[in-house]
Amino acid sequence: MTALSMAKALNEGLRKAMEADPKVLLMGEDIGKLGGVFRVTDGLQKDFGEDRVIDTPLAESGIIGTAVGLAIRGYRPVCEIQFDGFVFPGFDQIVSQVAKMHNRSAGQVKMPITIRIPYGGGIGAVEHHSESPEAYFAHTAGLKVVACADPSDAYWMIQQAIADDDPVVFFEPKRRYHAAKQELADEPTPLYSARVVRPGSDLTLVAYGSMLTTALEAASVAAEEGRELEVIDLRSVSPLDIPTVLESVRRTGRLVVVHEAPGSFGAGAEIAARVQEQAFYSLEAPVLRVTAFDTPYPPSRLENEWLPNVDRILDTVDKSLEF
Amino acid sequence: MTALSMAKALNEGLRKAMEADPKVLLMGEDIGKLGGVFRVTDGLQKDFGEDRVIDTPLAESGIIGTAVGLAIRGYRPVCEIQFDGFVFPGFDQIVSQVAKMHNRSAGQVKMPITIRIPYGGGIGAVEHHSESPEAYFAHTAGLKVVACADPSDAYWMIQQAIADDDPVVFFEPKRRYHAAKQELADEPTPLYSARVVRPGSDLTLVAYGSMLTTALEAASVAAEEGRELEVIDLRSVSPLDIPTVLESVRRTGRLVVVHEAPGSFGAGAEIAARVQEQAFYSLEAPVLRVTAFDTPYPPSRLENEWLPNVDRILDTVDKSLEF
Amino acid sequence: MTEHVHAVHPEPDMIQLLTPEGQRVEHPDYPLAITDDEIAALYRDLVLVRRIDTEAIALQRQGELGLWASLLGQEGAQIGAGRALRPHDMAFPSYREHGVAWCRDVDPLTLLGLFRGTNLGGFSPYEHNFNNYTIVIGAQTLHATGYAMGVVRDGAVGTGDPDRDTAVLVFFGDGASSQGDVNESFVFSAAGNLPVVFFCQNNQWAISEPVTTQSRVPLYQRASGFGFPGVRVDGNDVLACLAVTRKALDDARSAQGPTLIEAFTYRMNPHTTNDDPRRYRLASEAETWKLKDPIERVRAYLAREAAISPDFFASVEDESRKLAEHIRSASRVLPDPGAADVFDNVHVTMPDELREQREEFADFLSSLEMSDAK
Amino acid sequence: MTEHVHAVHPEPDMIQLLTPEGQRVEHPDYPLAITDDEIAALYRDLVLVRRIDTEAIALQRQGELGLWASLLGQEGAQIGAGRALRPHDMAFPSYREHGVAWCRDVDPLTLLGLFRGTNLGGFSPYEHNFNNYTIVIGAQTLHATGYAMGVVRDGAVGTGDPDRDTAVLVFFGDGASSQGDVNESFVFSAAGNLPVVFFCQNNQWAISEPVTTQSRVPLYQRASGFGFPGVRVDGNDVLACLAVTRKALDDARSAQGPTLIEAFTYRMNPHTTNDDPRRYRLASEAETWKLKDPIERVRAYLAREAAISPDFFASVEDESRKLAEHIRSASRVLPDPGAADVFDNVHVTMPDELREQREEFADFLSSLEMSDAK
Ligand SMILES: Cc1ncc(C[n+]2csc(CCOP(=O)(O)OP(=O)(O)O)c2C)c(N)n1
Ligand SMILES: Cc1ncc(C[n+]2csc(CCOP(=O)(O)OP(=O)(O)O)c2C)c(N)n1
Ligand SMILES: [Mg+2]
Ligand SMILES: [Mg+2]
Repeated sequence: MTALSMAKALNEGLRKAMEADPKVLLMGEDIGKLGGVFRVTDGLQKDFGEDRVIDTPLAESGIIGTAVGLAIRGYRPVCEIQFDGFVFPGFDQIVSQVAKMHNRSAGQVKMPITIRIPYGGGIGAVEHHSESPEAYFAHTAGLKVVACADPSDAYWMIQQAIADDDPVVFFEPKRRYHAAKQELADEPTPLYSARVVRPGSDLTLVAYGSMLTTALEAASVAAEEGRELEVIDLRSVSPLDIPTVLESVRRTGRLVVVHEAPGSFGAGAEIAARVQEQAFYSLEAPVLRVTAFDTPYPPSRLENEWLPNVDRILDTVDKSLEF
Repeated sequence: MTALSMAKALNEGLRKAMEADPKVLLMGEDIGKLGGVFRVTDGLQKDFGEDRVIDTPLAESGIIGTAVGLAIRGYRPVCEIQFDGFVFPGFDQIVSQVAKMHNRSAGQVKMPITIRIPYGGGIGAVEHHSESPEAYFAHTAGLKVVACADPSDAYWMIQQAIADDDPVVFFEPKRRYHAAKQELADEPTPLYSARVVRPGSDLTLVAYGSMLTTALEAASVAAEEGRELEVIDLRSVSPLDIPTVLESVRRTGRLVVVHEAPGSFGAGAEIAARVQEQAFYSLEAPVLRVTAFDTPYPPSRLENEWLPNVDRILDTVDKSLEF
Repeated sequence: MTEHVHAVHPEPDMIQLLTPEGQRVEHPDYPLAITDDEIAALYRDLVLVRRIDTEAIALQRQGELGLWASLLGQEGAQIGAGRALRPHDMAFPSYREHGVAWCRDVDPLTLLGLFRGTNLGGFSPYEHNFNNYTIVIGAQTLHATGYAMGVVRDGAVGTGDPDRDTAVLVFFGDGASSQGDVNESFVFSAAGNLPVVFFCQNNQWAISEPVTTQSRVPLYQRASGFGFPGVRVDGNDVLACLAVTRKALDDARSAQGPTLIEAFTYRMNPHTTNDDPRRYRLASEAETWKLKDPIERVRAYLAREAAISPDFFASVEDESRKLAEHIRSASRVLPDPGAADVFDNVHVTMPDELREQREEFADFLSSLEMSDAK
Repeated sequence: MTEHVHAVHPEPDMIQLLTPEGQRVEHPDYPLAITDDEIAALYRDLVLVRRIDTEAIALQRQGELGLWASLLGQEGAQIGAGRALRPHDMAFPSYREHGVAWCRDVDPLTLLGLFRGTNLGGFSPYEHNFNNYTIVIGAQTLHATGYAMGVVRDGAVGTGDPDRDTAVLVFFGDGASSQGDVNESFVFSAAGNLPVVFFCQNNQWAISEPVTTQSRVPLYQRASGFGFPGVRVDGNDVLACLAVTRKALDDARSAQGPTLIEAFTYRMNPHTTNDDPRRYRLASEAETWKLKDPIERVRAYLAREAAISPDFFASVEDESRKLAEHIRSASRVLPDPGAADVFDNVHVTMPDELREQREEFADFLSSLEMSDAK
């Protein structure tokens, strides 16, 4: 089997999902002939037709709202939001309809909608093209929120998300789309489970999406200095697989959480809050977070410094170890 | 001086703000002749005219988006969102424009916009009328987020929010609008400071908005059982006055945070994360949270049980004290 | 029957087939072949849904419901539109369409749970092809549009097979016409030539705001700028609403695309039982509209011009009374929700962390019951 | 000058005052009194903004800019609209209005920061009454509408005083017409009879989507359903764009309310420098539009029919070259942002917690500099 980029792996995953179930539809802006601005849907309209790969009018509330109607009619829409910052015009339909319709109807209506969001920075883009809005969705009951971190997982996770009868907000780290290629695993990991990607005994490093690579890089550097960091790919932001994190923290006694979104009220806060509650006596240092700062995304010339990076992770790891 | 309800206190505060600055405008649905569905703007259109108290078309994105334009023109719009659940159609304008315009323009444009949101449950309402969406805004850099908890504070805080050159999302606990009356204090507390409302030595209880009353009730009951809870009214959710919380926690060693919003990825998580980081060795028990559950707001017949209440707070206090 | 038809037409741009005085008028574009028995059946619908409304208001006053959104004055629009539907058509209501629910055979009690606070809607849209109420203004117009996209993909328009071709009917108000979602639904429907009919009940008010706050031109005109037809119908004329909606649904089913119908009517009651309209409108306005009552004109027509059985009105009255009793007694025993109702339908597959919360909540509820029992 | 005017009019619903061949035509509703010198000045604008565009694309290729959104083909629309503004009018661009910025005397270098990634816009809208670029599609239409509400409240419309009466001009694309925000801005503007002019550059494409994905009827028709006039103008005809926008702005200033202008034009280049239009459109389309080039027709007119100085074209060419050099050299020295740029303008009053983060970041940046220096 050949190695694939994440963009290509997602493309293959979408293709598999469409082949498996004729009710699966893709909808979004520029996903047809163009194949999406990142080419994730490349060739799919050609192969599945304009009825199943739909270039919609330019309106995100319209995309999500019509997906809700399609779901009521029995379809499984996969909506592409072109860039993270453009999910907000569709926020109302996501929070008040997608997340709540199943519950409103006492379970009679299913919302098997997948909302794909290329997210995060590091690609030198202009404003609104580098956001990490996962916490908004994680704080919304009724939604599941996941992020893929490597091509193989991307391939499997997108299929699992589409097959899930619940709505899933699916974050794709856009700066990894065309980064390292990888062969696809034969089997998927369960969608809502975290996974230990690198074992270690000195400290637990939790990351997801784009930050997994950065966390692994930091762990390599730390290893050279004799520190064994255990790296966990969270994969699902909501629900949180806290048991896997706790199991690790009980061994290492230390936890650092890394994410691209600004820190305050971000996903890292929830992880810290749960872990300190459930592993109070195991912690030898407070849970620390390495995140972006509490500012709007900066001009791209500064993004590499502003985003969590290996240096800042290692600084924080030191802080934890020296606590 | 006579005692006022919170609704009336806000009404007086708005009046004062409009008298103080002719650039202050109110805009929203049904805020004119009707005086708002909660009568908070009662009589203001009559006194200040239709140009300053504007019944807008029924469109929240339109309300916030035009407020942005008015702010660019030098006005200070105060937008009323009729109910918490209806802020989401305006979410994009809040997150991508209100929060970011000052920064985008390198500080050249100010956004002195106040977004008033009657929030929270306990009033027997139907879906979308009892939400507590503060964490979404607190996680958005560029916004300040506050909640008033009693009439006097409401009176002062609304004036301070309007006078602030930064955008403020102002949460009003609607179930307290017509609850206990109170005389107005002579002086305001600084807008972004927490305040110790009831001193105590055994445990710190942090709450804001509607939950302050509930927390105080819990503290009274606990006192009967010989436990002295220190109750802090957070007042500002973002920025967080963590120093005041830390000062208390360093004395009591225990912290319980209470809010109406579902717990996961809520404001309590951030407080817990910061406190465990900054007062690690002072904590004798993990920071615990009493919040709503991670579900959509329930049918109102169950809201009193679903919402944090005195019983659940006391249970959690016990858990902390017995830890 | 044609002798009853007169050619008077008060407002040139508004379709009317039955005057407030109960006279049939003809409109060239909307011929309506209808028997007196069918008109009598519509009369029965009108009376019964008004009775449901009256009872619900009474229940609210007695504290049995938390809230009620009255349809008084809008019965003609809702019964006309609702009776134009075929069983396999799909309807998307907002929160005031109790009359449409009636036409879809939804038990009135089913509607009460939401207003009593025992559920959030809680019924299956598939059972009667009638979606749960939508409270966020305008959101349902996009759902209807998406549903219509599905209908097209299912090959269920323009086949000529009446059992297959399917239309979608969506309800919203004059206030809702200002929402982005409603206008986006126009965009999507026009661009996709979708089988959806937009039924706007312009009841002149959005809570306290008159329709002039939303628009300075008649709302039906909105459609043309999006590239599909709009029509204004006398919303207090059940026959006109029936004829106009029927034609629009026919067009939709036969792949002619969307139509916007503006039903010109009046909200006779407060916005909801919480509202106080004395603050913002004159009682005389309602007095004027009372003269255009949607039921009175049908009664007048039937009484004067139709060959119906002499005890018809009495039998409808009787049925209405029985319906009222049923609602009164049954509503009080609507089951209160329990922990299961709060947690079990958040997701299809419940995450473990939520399962733990569910147990916590169930324990808490039973601890309350225990202390109640003490 | 009237001898140059011919009565040919290719598309009945599109205002054109200068044919692609460079012939003046007259339109009864849009008389344009303009001298040849003024036309020559427009020519200069057109050439210079095209040159800015060309240079920016080159800078992007060289890695000096991260991205550029080209206005090629839309110069006529932008210069026509931009030159219709009076100094105290306010303009709200989207992200492609480099030509309008030029008319507002915004230094081209000011625009580059956003595309280079050194700032997010970073200029004062008050200096030239030109707002920062808005990237979220359609959002700026509401800002313009709100600004116009402020203008009305300031008593700055309909006074008859040309130095006081103020109009607002907002730019958006064909794709943007589908956004809820744009339609809500139509609602608010019509209901408030606001002094705002909506200038939609229909360049036929929203990235890869043809305008037919958004609408099946011409976009200018959208306005009528909201209750205000819409007009389609040849967007490659600078004279028509000038005349039509001037009239609309005049109407706005004199309290006649909003107008929607659809400038029918073509995006000759890829959507941005990131885009690959070969995937979705034929090169032949651009070839056809090339025949309607907005600059060529003005050049043809001036060369053939106007009394301009013989070295006019050469002097514009010279100016253009100098402008290009200025841009090339100055853009490379645009200052990189520092910690201050990231933190200092998040709020007017910086919270303490952010101040701490600012220090942390500044320390981090200087630690990098130190390690760079090693
Ligand atoms: C998005 C949103 N904003 C505000 C509200 C509050 N609200 C409920 S009904 C209503 C007025 C609706 O008027 P209209 O659309 O004319 O329908 P009607 O109630 O007259 O049937 C408002 C503002 C809401 N439900 N949803
Ligand atoms: C809300 C939002 N959704 C998506 C995008 C991504 N996007 C940028 S430009 C564009 C197409 C815009 O087309 P149009 O309005 O015709 O303007 P043009 O680029 O042709 O000038 C899209 C989809 C965006 N910027 N904002
Ligand atoms: Mg209405
Ligand atoms: Mg375009």
